[in-house]
Amino acid sequence: MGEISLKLNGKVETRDVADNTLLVDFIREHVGLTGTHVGCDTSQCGACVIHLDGVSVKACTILAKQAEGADITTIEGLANGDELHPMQEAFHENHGLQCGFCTPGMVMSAVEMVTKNKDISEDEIREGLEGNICRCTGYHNIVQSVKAGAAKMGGKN
Amino acid sequence: MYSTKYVKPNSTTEALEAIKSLSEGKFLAGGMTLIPTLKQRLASPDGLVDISGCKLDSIADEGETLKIGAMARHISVAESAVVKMAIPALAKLADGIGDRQVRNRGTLGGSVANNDPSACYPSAVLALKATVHTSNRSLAADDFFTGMFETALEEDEIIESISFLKPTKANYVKFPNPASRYAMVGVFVAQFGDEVRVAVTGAGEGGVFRHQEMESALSSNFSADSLSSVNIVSDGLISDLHASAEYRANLIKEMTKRAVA
Amino acid sequence: MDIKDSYELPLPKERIWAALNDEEFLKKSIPWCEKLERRSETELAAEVKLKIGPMSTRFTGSITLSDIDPPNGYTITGSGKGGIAGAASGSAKVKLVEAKDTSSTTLSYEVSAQVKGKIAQLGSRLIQSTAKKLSQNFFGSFVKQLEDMDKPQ
Amino acid sequence: MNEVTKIDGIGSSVRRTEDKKFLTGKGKYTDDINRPGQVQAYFLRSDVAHAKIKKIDIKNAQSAPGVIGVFTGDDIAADKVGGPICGWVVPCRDGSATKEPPHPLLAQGKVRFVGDAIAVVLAETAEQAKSGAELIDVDYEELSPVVDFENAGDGAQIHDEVPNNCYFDWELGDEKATADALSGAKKIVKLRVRNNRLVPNAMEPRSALAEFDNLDDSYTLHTTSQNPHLTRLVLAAFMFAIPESKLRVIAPDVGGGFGSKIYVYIEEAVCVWASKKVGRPVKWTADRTQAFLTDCHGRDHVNDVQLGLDENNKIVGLRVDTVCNLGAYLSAFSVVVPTYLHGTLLSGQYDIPAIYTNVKGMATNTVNVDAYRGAGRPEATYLLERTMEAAAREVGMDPAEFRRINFIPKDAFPYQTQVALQYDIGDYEPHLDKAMEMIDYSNFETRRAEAAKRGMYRGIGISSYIEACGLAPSAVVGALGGRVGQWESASVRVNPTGTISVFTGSHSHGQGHATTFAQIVADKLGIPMENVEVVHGDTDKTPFGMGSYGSRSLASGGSAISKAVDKIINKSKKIAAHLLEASEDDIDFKDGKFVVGGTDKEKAFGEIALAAYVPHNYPLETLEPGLEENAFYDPTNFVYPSGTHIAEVEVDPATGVVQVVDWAACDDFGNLVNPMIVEGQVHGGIAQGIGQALLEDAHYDENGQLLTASYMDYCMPRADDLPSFKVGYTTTPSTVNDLGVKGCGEAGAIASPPALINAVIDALSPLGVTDMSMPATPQKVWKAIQDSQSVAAE
Repeated sequence: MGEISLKLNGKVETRDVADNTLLVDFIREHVGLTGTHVGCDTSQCGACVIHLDGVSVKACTILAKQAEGADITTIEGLANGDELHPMQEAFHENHGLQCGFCTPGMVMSAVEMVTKNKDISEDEIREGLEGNICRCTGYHNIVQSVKAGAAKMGGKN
Repeated sequence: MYSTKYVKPNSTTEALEAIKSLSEGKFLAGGMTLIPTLKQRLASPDGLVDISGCKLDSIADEGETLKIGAMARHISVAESAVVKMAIPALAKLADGIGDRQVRNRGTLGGSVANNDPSACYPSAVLALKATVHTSNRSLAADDFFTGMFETALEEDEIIESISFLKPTKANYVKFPNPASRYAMVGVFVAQFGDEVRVAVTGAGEGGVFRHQEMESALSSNFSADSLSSVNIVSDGLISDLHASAEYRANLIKEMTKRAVA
Repeated sequence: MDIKDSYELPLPKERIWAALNDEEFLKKSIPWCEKLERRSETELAAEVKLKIGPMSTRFTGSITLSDIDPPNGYTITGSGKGGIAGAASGSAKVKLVEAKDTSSTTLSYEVSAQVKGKIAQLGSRLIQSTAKKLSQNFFGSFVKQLEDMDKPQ
Repeated sequence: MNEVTKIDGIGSSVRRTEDKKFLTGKGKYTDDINRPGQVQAYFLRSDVAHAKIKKIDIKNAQSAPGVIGVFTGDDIAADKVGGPICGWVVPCRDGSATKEPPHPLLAQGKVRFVGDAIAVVLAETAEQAKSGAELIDVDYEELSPVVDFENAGDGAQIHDEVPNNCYFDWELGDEKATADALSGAKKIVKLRVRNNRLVPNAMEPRSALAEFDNLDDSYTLHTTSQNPHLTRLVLAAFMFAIPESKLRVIAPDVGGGFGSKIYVYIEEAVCVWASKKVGRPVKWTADRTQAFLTDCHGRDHVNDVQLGLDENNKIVGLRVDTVCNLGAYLSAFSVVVPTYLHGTLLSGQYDIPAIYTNVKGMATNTVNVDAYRGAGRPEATYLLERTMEAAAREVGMDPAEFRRINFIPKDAFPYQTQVALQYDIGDYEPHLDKAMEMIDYSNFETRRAEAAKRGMYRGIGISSYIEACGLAPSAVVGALGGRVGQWESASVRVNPTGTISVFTGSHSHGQGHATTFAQIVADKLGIPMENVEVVHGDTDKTPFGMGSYGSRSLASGGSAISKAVDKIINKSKKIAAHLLEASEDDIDFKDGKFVVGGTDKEKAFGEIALAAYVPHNYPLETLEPGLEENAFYDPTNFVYPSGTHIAEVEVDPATGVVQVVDWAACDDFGNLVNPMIVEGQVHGGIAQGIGQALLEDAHYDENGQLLTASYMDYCMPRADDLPSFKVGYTTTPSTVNDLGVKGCGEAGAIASPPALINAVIDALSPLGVTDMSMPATPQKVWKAIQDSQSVAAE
């Protein structure tokens, strides 16, 4: 056990956790933000993708202790109050989600991908989503959503 | 995950002390293999020594060699201007490991120390005549990998950095396992003047290996055509659900052809 | 699964047969064997800590000898439970064939392995390679011990 | 994306009202819910496929840290709790009934597959429960495992009640007429195809949270279900023998189902039972490995097909002999999937004068097999469309033309097939033509030649499918062995200010019901969509309903809503007539207003609603106040979506990699309520079909160990495996329901596998390859090329 402290969606969260606590459990169980999901146990589905110090990571494959002092954004921290992030907006406009379970991870991956490469191509989007599995959409509309999100975020493609 | 103790030292010296104080401690680098294993309860170390605070993530062009710190994340290697200039094939390899989240966390040292038979990096280490610098010695790549998941590393030894010899020409081509996206076959070809080294990962039962026949064929004529007459034997190649040894043998030749094309 | 190999040893058949039935010999040959105790003529209790990459699991079980045909060979079977990891068993048919001039003996083996539970569910890509590696380790160190003993002290 | 044709109403691609909560992380899935004092459950599962249990020692587990209780099958038996039931059975050829062995909640005496639950451990934390389970010692006497279902009859008997491991041996059609037709045929095309075993893999793993309230002896269960009312019915009536009123089942946001969340699983029942036993809420969530081991799998058929043709290449008869794997226990709909949802579809889009089929359902030591997206219809379509393609090749006809001459003509509807179904309406040539146009079929050979220059083999493949969905007339279902009705319910409540609450028996787990259903109501009442709220998934709030599966929500659930709205309109007219002092017959309802015909006297819908709840000026002597109506809609027939999908692929002969380079889907779903949502359903279905055809395969080894139990070895389709899809429509509105709608949820998964495999075979046909099994993995394709070359060399 030991105390950890990190910034989660702009707010400092300090908790006593066991050393073997996964970051995703810290977020879901200790802080109670359940938008970050767990869909597999081999670090492949991407339902738990969050941003840690600005880069996308799978929260199921990091110990909470490893994130001591980090600045974390989860799906709950993406919108600006009632105003959706352009990528969230794009997923809504383009029907980029169905059951919604993979959606938080998809959106978080997409945001990072586009932040790094605003003029992203369809092939690059498909490759960039390698770590996120969706069973509902066949990815067609997710790819359209990311494209549209990139345009909203200033991309030219 | 079984309960365990987490420590994060600030130097390799402290890390080595920490590991000695544990009966069955494990170094934690990027954790991309170790943490999934722990989650499945397939190991129960009494402590994890996180070496991410040990300042082992530098990337430096040292003239003949390119030196990369063990804790350099795949993404850093993939995006490094220094790496792209010195050994672009190495940046390409790093850019194709796992998915973007794995690349954002996984490290060179972690991958090389684990020596998973399907990992990408060991092929680069072997083909690029790398030297593995550990906390107490330097090892030539040819002496470092000793078998599937096995290396010359001792339990209380840390990889600090790896120096890759800059080749005249190099390329890495991988055929991913369709499910796991690990290398089902990955071939790293490096040319150093008249010498060519071909390292194959994903395919050998004993882990990464050099392919002498292809090396000599390419040394005399660095072209895809020169490989046509090389017979790739399937003995000693991995056979699993996804690919038989024979199919892997075919992929080894095909990926090598693509690497030199 | 098709794992087989053979070794030619410059030793008489009886000598090797004796070693095949010597628990100290076996203990040193079984990779990562932590405990081996004889329970009967044909059964030994065993504890092995198997390490494959990051995985490290203790298997407790037994070694049994069957199809015993002195001094020509037997089947040696190791099976153990690894708790949450599942269970594993491996069986090697061992044959000893002496050369006509009795100057050497060929030890050949054929292994079949089976895994259950989590290690089968998560590690299928490694089953074949691991079984082969463990077989090679076992027979390799068995043979090496024999060779070492035979060297002049 | 289709153009917006009409604001908010039927036919408009309205953006989904449910999106925002999912996009901001506010969705509430079962595992997101916690209760004070809850304990965590962990199930100890068998790691052997077939064994007698000699002894279970739970002593050490009981005293482990944090452990609250450890229970086994004996504890369940002592409380006389029943197990899951089979919801539909069929008669056997010899007149006997389907063999229905018991399925205990926790193993009693025997385990029958890897993953069979032996004990449950309840502890303060999930990790403690797991640690407790590690301390349970089970002593097995291992029995020979039965894995190969084709030869399961020769294996060790799995259940005392199931001789030869055969649950049923069923037939449909006229065997003699078919034999006669085949013996008189000019040509008989024979094919043996295998439908590979799949794991549904909804991204949300199953989860349950059960609580017991000892004040009124009642339970509440949150669970990942596609049909909470059926779950309640089965749990209350068949397992616990309690009144339904004592059990509330809530299926909150559910992260995908695809069939796998239709059934009541043992885990949720055990959680309910244990919540009373320990007096605390009990929660369980599967990890992905458990999902692989214990969620019902799909498909797993082998079909032997004989198709007879006359001298004009017209089909004269079809015989199909099928063996299917149903796994260790009979799951709820496992029997109907390979029989009435499969055999009845064998006529496809074709006029076939004689059909006979026989299906044997086998027990094996693998997890249960049941409905997975399409459920029986993909298997029927696959065998038929593979055979059609093979037949076209054998007689040297273009596969499209061969289909065309065998289509049921447009003027032949309603068309009575030889396998029980009567298609109400259809028109098959337009979707074939349109799909061919969409993919530029006529110029395909140019593209093939261009690819050949690059060293690639390019191929094209067609699949013209039909499905029967919108489950469906209760009388028919009952006559065929179904044990439940197949109607759907709706309750429409007009609130005093004119806003609407719709309570549906359907359940949405990604399909967008909240939007589509609101569109229907808004359209019919002429009110804005935001005034309509859709409530589903809670047995305390919604009327008894059958849930969502079999592409039935819109055709059945939507129709029930439509009927309830009609009742609202009728009653409103009466109120309006009173308020406007006119005769009810003179009232017209248009654009949300009740108007006296030929006058400018009118009342808005909101005014009527207010009058109904504030009945100061109201015909109380003839009309009840309030404005709320129920409807139960039982369709008179299935609905029959059909369509043509065409796949184009390129095969790299050096590696065997198949790349899907183009896809055209043209479907006839009747009228579309929300084209955007429909298109999303088509995309998802195609992706699952491509997954089946190229990537996915659940593999048990000869000992019954599941070797593909994680995403490391079970290949899920990812974004870079798939192309973008071209989607188009033709429209013949269903005659069965007022909305003229069919179903679209399963079509993509039904249509796509044969299109893809036909394309792969077409690509490799220059090499002499004539067969390819699913999934067409790189290794398999490469091997087929190697084998064809060695044959050519001989």
